[in-house]
Amino acid sequence: MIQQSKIVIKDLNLYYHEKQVVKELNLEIPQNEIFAIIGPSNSGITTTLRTLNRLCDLTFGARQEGEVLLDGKSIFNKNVNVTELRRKVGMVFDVPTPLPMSIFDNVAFGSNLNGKKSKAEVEEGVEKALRMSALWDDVKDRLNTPAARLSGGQQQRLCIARVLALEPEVILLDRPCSALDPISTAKIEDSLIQLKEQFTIIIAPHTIQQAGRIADRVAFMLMGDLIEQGITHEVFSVPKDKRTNDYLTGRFG
Amino acid sequence: MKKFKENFSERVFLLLALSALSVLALITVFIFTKGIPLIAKVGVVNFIFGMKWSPSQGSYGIFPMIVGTISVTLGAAIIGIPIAICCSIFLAEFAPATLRNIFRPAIQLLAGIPSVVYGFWGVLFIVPMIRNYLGGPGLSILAGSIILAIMILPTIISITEVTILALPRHYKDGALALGLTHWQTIRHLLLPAAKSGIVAAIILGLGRAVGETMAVIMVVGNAVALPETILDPVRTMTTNIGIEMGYASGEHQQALFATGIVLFIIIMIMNATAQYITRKK
Amino acid sequence: MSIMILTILMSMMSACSQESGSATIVAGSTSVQPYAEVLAEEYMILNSNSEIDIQGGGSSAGITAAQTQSADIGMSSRALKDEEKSLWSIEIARDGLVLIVNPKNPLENLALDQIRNIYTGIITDWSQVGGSTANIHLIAREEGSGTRSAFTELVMGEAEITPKAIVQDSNGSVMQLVAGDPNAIGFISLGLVNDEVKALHLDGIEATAENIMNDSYKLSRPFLFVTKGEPTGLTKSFIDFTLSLEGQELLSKEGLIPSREGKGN
Amino acid sequence: MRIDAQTSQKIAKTLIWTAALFVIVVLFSIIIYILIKGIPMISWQFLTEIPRNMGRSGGISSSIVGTLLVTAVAVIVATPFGIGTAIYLTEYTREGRVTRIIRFSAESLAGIPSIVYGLFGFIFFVIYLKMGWSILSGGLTMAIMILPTIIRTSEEAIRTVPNLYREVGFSLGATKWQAITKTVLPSALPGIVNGVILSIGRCVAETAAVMLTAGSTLRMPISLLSPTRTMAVHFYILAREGISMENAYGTAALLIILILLINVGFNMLVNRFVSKGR
Repeated sequence: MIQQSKIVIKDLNLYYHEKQVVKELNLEIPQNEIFAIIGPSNSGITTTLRTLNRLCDLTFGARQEGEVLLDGKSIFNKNVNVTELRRKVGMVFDVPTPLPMSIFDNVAFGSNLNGKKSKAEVEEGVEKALRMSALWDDVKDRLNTPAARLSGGQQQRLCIARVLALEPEVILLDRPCSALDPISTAKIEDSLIQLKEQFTIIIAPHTIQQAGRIADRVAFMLMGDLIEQGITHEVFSVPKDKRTNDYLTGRFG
Repeated sequence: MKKFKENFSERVFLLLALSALSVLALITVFIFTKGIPLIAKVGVVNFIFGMKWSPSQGSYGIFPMIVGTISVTLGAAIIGIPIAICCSIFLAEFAPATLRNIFRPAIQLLAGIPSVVYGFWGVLFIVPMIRNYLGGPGLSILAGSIILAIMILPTIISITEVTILALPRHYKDGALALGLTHWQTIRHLLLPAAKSGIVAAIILGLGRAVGETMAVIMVVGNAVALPETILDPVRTMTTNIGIEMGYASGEHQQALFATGIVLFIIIMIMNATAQYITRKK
Repeated sequence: MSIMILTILMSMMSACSQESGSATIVAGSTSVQPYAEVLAEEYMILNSNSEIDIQGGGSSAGITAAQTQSADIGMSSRALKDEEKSLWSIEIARDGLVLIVNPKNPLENLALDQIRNIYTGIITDWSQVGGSTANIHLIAREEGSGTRSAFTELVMGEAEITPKAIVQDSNGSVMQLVAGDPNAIGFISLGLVNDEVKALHLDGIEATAENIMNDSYKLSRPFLFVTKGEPTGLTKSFIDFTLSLEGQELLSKEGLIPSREGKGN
Repeated sequence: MRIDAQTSQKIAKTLIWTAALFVIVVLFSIIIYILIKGIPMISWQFLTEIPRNMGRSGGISSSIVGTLLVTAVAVIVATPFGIGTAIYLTEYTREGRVTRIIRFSAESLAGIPSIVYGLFGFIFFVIYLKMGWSILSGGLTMAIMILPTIIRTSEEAIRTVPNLYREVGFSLGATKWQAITKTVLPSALPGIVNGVILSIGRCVAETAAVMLTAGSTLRMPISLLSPTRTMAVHFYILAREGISMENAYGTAALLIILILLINVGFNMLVNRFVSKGR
């Protein structure tokens, strides 16, 4: 492969109660790229993302087989500290979820949980994170106002900043722009392209176009099966599988 | 260490959660040991279906009081529940913000007014009104039902309102977007979605009605005879305990605890039924 | 958190338990309670370093409390039952019992057997005893109350009060009801009668302290203080004060009839 | 016959407005009547002096102190248990036998008549634990009585916190404890406080159970083991025995004002807390 793989997924099977939602998934996700997983709803994409930082543990009846390696180490190993893992692999949800506290407290939330950082360090981290998510200029004068007063796009960038403040290695985004307008979406996409310099990004885009605009690589999943994967423009221009072609041309989805 | 802390906090919470159970057990054991001997002596059927209550002569029948409790509570439910649910819909859906900001604390205030004040107000206004316009002594099932209906309003209103407000906003937006009227949205979407909360509110409210003592003592007249109309005085099980406990001793006291047992069992059955209904949904 | 609070509560309890032991506790009949409070207030003014707590609870609770010594003195507004006779007891005053009706009711007098027939439910209309045509609204006290047992004993004899009678749990509420209902009749302590209600004569005799003391008015009952064993110390001193000239005067000012045991006679 | 949507909308709206106005009228008629009769009685002397002559004269300071202490004991004891139970039910277990038993216990407790709590408190705290008629006995009895209210309202409040909040907490590396205390509880706070206010209302208003457990002395309490007569009991005795209607109204008016202050105070507190987040 061209680059070092940040995450390697091997023979991953995911179940929800008796139902299998992901079948024999194999993926390698390179470092410092944006990797998009596309497919219609119910393809197991969200479940896959939630498995990568073991948020699935919280869902009653969810169970997995197979292996996920982060930097070559299994994330399912007993000795893995789940809390540490989730800090390393941050997640942004489809709905903006500002916590009921101020803008500053939202971004500082993760750092404050540790309690190891000094106040100055936390402040510095918050500013840095807000700058990276391109929100700083909007909110620098009202950091102590409730986060819920921000617009939807600002809220979602706040959620990204909140993850960035943890200094993660991987950022998972589950349809982060599905609730946003095109201008907010464009701003977030710009930020993501900036961010891949420092992070590995895995995104479930809410449109195929979004994957086309920002992703270096793309994987297409359908009903829990991985159909095809590769460099984005290759997959988009010459799909190898008919189903991929059908999806890309809008026959279903 | 962190793991230990997590396990430890779970244990602590379990312990706290068991407090309700242990207190219930304590109360049950206590009431039953005090009351069972008398029920055993009189006989279950004679106790529950006996028409005569005259402790000084050793007659212990509480059937008129069971009828009294049921009639007063039913009356309160008929009067109170529709008003309470209307009020909570009003608060959650119709009230202008200013009115809501006055109304909501006012409802909480209503909950804090001592039951004796309600009873007193009932004696001053409701009882004479019934006596003058409807006849009879005024102290009656009707008076008790009205006072209890007012008393259970705050409980039902605040819990129901909280439940309705807690429903996701997009429920409502979605329905309105489909061209439903505001009322249809409430009737067919919000109320069904809030059902378990409303049932809980009603149970808590009726629990308060069945359990209320002081206000009821003041307005129902406490006569130990079967009522013929809603204008007749009745005695409820709680007022039987409340009114006679002070002076009771020996067997008479046991009989009052036995009344407590019957009350307790009725409430348990009510609760079990209600929980069954909520769980089935 | 809650464990901490419990600990604090516990320590507060143990810290406090020594202090509160010093007060004399008087508990029982709610009929006697107001009078005992008047006595205690005066007593504490005279003996500034002694403390007396007056609690309600009812005659039986008071007697039980005296037996278990959770109270130093029990108050009772009824005579002791046989199984309670092991307690030491003393009559602190007598209380008259009067039948009251609304001032609008033209009736002035009832005979004892008329009252009995009204309360057994045989007479149900005021016209049957010389009043205007209207249903009688009967008001009685609750089973077990000192007032009711005195009424039953003195008026009803073997007969029973009809279960249709309205039952109230205090003198005050009986009075309020009668004051508001032109067709009501009830019985209360003589000391509490005011001009909102009309006290009926019994067999032509007015209920006054004098008529009760000379036994011409028949309806009266004892107010008792009971203790476990001979009273001593503060308890004795308070009972002595109650029976003293001063104590008895306080009680008659409140409308009670002085005790035959007291020095007021 | 079918009523069309607009008509039923109109009918329903009218009914709902009528019901609400009716409740407002009843509420204000009770409160205003008591306040008009009672406020003239409230004076500095009424607030600061202990009752004299059975409550005919003097003030009600000892009852005010007693009421506050009994309520404080009850709320301080019941709140941690209530919220703890709610957290256990919502966050630590799945629906199963344990939650069913606990919830059933709580709801049964909610249904138990206050007079029965009074009897229990009398035998258990007053006699068995030898606490005597005291603020502590009364407060603990009240604590048991308000426990189900706090459990139920806290549970409802916590349950309505979107699950996403917890997931955000976890995905930011929070432990369970941190997710609960930092994200769930703050969001549920208004509901929880609402429950506590309801409970305070019940404590202040309770008469039957307090009378049997806290006693009815008019003296100023000196410790948690002192007996006391709460304002509600004082009102009941004054009004029921017809001792002094003036002071009865004064006591009732003061009770209502006290409850008003508690409500306003708590609402302000919640608003300050919540406005940080909303």
